[in-house]
Amino acid sequence: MSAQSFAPEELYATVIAGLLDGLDHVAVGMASPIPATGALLTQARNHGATRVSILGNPKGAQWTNGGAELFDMAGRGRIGAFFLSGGQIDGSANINLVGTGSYPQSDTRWSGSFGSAYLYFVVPRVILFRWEHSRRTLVEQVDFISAPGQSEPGVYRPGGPVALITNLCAFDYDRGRGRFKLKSIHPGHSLEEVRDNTGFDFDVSDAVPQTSAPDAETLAILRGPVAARMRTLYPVFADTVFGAANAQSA
Amino acid sequence: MSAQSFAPEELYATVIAGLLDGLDHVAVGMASPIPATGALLTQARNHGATRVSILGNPKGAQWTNGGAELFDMAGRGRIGAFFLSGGQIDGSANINLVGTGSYPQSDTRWSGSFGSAYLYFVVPRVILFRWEHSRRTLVEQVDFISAPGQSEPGVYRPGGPVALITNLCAFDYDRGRGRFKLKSIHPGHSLEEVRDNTGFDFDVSDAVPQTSAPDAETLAILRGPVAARMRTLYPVFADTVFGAANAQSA
Amino acid sequence: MFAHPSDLAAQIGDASAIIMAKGEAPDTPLAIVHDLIRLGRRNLHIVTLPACANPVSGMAVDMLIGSGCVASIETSGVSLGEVGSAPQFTNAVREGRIAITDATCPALYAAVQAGAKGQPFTTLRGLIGSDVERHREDYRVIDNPFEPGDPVVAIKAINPDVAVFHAPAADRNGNIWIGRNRDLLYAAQSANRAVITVEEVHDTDYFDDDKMAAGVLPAAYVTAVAHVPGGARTGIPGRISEHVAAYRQAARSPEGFASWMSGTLSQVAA
Amino acid sequence: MFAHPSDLAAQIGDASAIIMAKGEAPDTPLAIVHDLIRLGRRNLHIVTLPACANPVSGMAVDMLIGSGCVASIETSGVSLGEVGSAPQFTNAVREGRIAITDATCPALYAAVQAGAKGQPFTTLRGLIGSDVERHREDYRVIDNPFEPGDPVVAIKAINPDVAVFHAPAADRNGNIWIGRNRDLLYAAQSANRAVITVEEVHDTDYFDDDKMAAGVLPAAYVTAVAHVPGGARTGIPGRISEHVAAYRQAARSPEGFASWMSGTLSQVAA
Repeated sequence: MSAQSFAPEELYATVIAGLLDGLDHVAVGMASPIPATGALLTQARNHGATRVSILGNPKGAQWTNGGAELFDMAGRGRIGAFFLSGGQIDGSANINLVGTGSYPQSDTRWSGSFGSAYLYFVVPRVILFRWEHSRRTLVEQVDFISAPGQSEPGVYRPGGPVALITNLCAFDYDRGRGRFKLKSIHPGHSLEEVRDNTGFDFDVSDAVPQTSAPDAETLAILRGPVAARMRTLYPVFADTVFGAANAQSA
Repeated sequence: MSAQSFAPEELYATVIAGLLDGLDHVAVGMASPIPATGALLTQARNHGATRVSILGNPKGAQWTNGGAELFDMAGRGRIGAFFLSGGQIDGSANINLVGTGSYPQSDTRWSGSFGSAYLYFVVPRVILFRWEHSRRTLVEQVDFISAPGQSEPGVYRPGGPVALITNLCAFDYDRGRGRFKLKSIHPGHSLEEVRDNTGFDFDVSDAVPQTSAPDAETLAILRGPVAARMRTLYPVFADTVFGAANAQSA
Repeated sequence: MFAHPSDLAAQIGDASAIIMAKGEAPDTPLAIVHDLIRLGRRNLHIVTLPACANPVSGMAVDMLIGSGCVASIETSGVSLGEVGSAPQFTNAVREGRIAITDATCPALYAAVQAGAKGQPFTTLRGLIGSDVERHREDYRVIDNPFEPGDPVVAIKAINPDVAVFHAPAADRNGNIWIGRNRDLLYAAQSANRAVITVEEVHDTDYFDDDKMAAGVLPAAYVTAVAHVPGGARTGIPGRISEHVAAYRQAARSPEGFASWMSGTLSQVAA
Repeated sequence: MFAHPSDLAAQIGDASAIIMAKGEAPDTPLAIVHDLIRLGRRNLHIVTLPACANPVSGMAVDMLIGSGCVASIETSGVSLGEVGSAPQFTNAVREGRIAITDATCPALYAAVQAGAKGQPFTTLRGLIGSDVERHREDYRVIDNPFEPGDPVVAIKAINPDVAVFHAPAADRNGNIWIGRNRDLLYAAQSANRAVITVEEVHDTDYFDDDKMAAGVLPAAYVTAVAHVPGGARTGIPGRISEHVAAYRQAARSPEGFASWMSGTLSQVAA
């Protein structure tokens, strides 16, 4: 493991990239710079073999049939991975992008479900990313199901969640058991911290490894070609992360 | 009535134009020069108030969503009139564009139903045009219903046939009775000739008028601006009809 | 077809169902929105295709809601994009002052595209088991007639009264150049009418140039179009994100919102 | 993605379901059709979007049928356009040598566009009471779940194996410029693969030019593309209508067809 310093964004992007190996096409939603960084890292590693489409930027996605084209491609199995998040995420991988409390007059109202109620069903590898790991965000049961983590038998569902990444750890999602399993804990954090801050029950194996830090080669790619591309897509993010990368230690 | 000479195409186009008064948008299918002439006559008379879209020619229809756009517009009530024909047409205004005898191994096989099975239902004024008036074309019952003239109660049907024009006469179609009624007989033809050559039963009033010949003003428009436009859309037809127009007498 | 800019909003009466695009391109009809507020329109129904979650598009919807113009909204999401949540939208939903119909983007696209074709309804995968589906009267889980035991969601077509947007340019015949922003085409086709502002007017016919023709919304769909340069950012003098952030700060309170709107509307009218 | 012209037909195996455009623009993949015949492909299923009733598109289908490559066809119409009926198609249908699925244009569009979205089925007005509807297993009259007593036709989505067509141009990255011939986009989206010849190749990226981008089929849909100038009229030396009329005269008899094809294929290979 490298002792080189890195930013947390670089760690999360590296974890994400590890989940995208071998995919033909990865799409990234709007305002998702860390997933975008991860997807571009995968693409840089395999010399462009993975097509990456990044929404919300005219240069990010080469589509010509309007905003529906993301969903049309996904519906035809043409998108191998996508990223979702949630104001609440529960232990069954249900996600809530609408609000807390009752419905429709929520206590807290968020912006809305966007494409989640479809993409979660049809994209084979959906990666949940939620920076804030707390009992407020990772709950026992969501108040509103924007998109369910599991479906009844007979419901068409080639897609679904494969992982959840937070600022504390990475979970795998076991579709057979319908539960998260702790995969690795990020450097500097502990199992107790994860347990204390998680509102849902999850599986833990005997020895949970530490999340692998990005090695020197990975950091070179991130800070070279990936940072260059990110500066055209997310300039503020790129300046913050790749400028400040040497200031923080693992 | 004018004693001026005119081509039969000019007569039929004039009859057609009389059925298009006041419409916002008339569409004409492929390979339909006489309906196109009639639609352009209407447009010339009302100084462009009627939009005319002519299929099969890049300059004929200003649409940008592929071949579906004709049908999409029609489905939204955006096309006031369209023209259909048939290898067979029967007394209930059913049309057959597929073939005679059994199905699918027909005795005679035609090219196919094209858009008829939809446009006949949704375009308010569908005008049937069939040059050849004979017991071979105007039959008691079609062998294959590409599109039915009438629909059961409860079936969505804002559109349907309003008229049938042949080389002998013009019929109105009465949707309430589900029958054709002879409207006028073209100059030079008789009721007996119409009866002898029609395979279906139709209504006849006591005094059937002669079809009004195009007057001098109409002929001037046809041979002026309409002919000019037709020369860009159907050059062979335009040369034949408008060049030969003075050679034939009513 | 060509109209004076101030006559556009008059085409959109009380209780109209309006479809608006998502605002990723500068297609938000901000000038028309200001006029609708100025005219005191009430009981509008807003359909967003599929969301208004960019700073300007979200602000436009937020302004209409805060000004009391909106009775109901169907949307996959409303926010001010990277600037944050839309305060008037959020408060109005929480307090039940507007009726919200939560959607998901592909279902909105499918419904609008079905509406554009005059189809009664279409179907979609996904959705089953979500609360988005559960709360909708116009989504229905039915059996796939071609595959027994395969539940699919039937989605009722959407046909709004009027599509309202800003586009890059019009030609002299009222054809609108939209480039690859095809959402504007689908919005106009699904709606009964289209009321449009354009950045530029060109003295040409786009259909004379195959390259331009590929990106055109044909004039046949256009009810009224006016030349309004900057119509997608009326009243935004400088950087959009800074302006919208200032709006957001003001719009958190009723007083702040009222004061902001009175400033914006008087400034624009000046 | 870029392939040698002679390698394109190899991408299309026996029993493939092929979707072809109507041929109103010069988009008929005549060069590939010749190669499929030369390779002796069998049991192809042809889907025409929505018809092949122009001289060249109709002739291409007629040649495939006459050469024994085709087991079945779904179409709204096959003819040689103003030249007349398609003799090998007509004879093969009458004699039951190919299975025909008669369609109507808007249902084919609806099915292909539903296929492009990954929808299981969609609906359409019209059709009820026609023999077109009555003979289809993949059309079904169902009750509109949103309006009791309103029968509508459910139309199963179409997803062919491969879209095959000729287009005006490709850029260096394999993006295909189709202009406003959007049928080519829907064909490629509905199909699992797309095999394309282009008239020109441009050393540019169409997405760098907003005007060009509006008329592009993105490279993401393209399986193989080859630069074949004249690929939509291979073997047609002079005026299309005269050539197709001569073909029609020859193709009325089996011997005449065989002789014509042997001449055409040897001439093309030379």
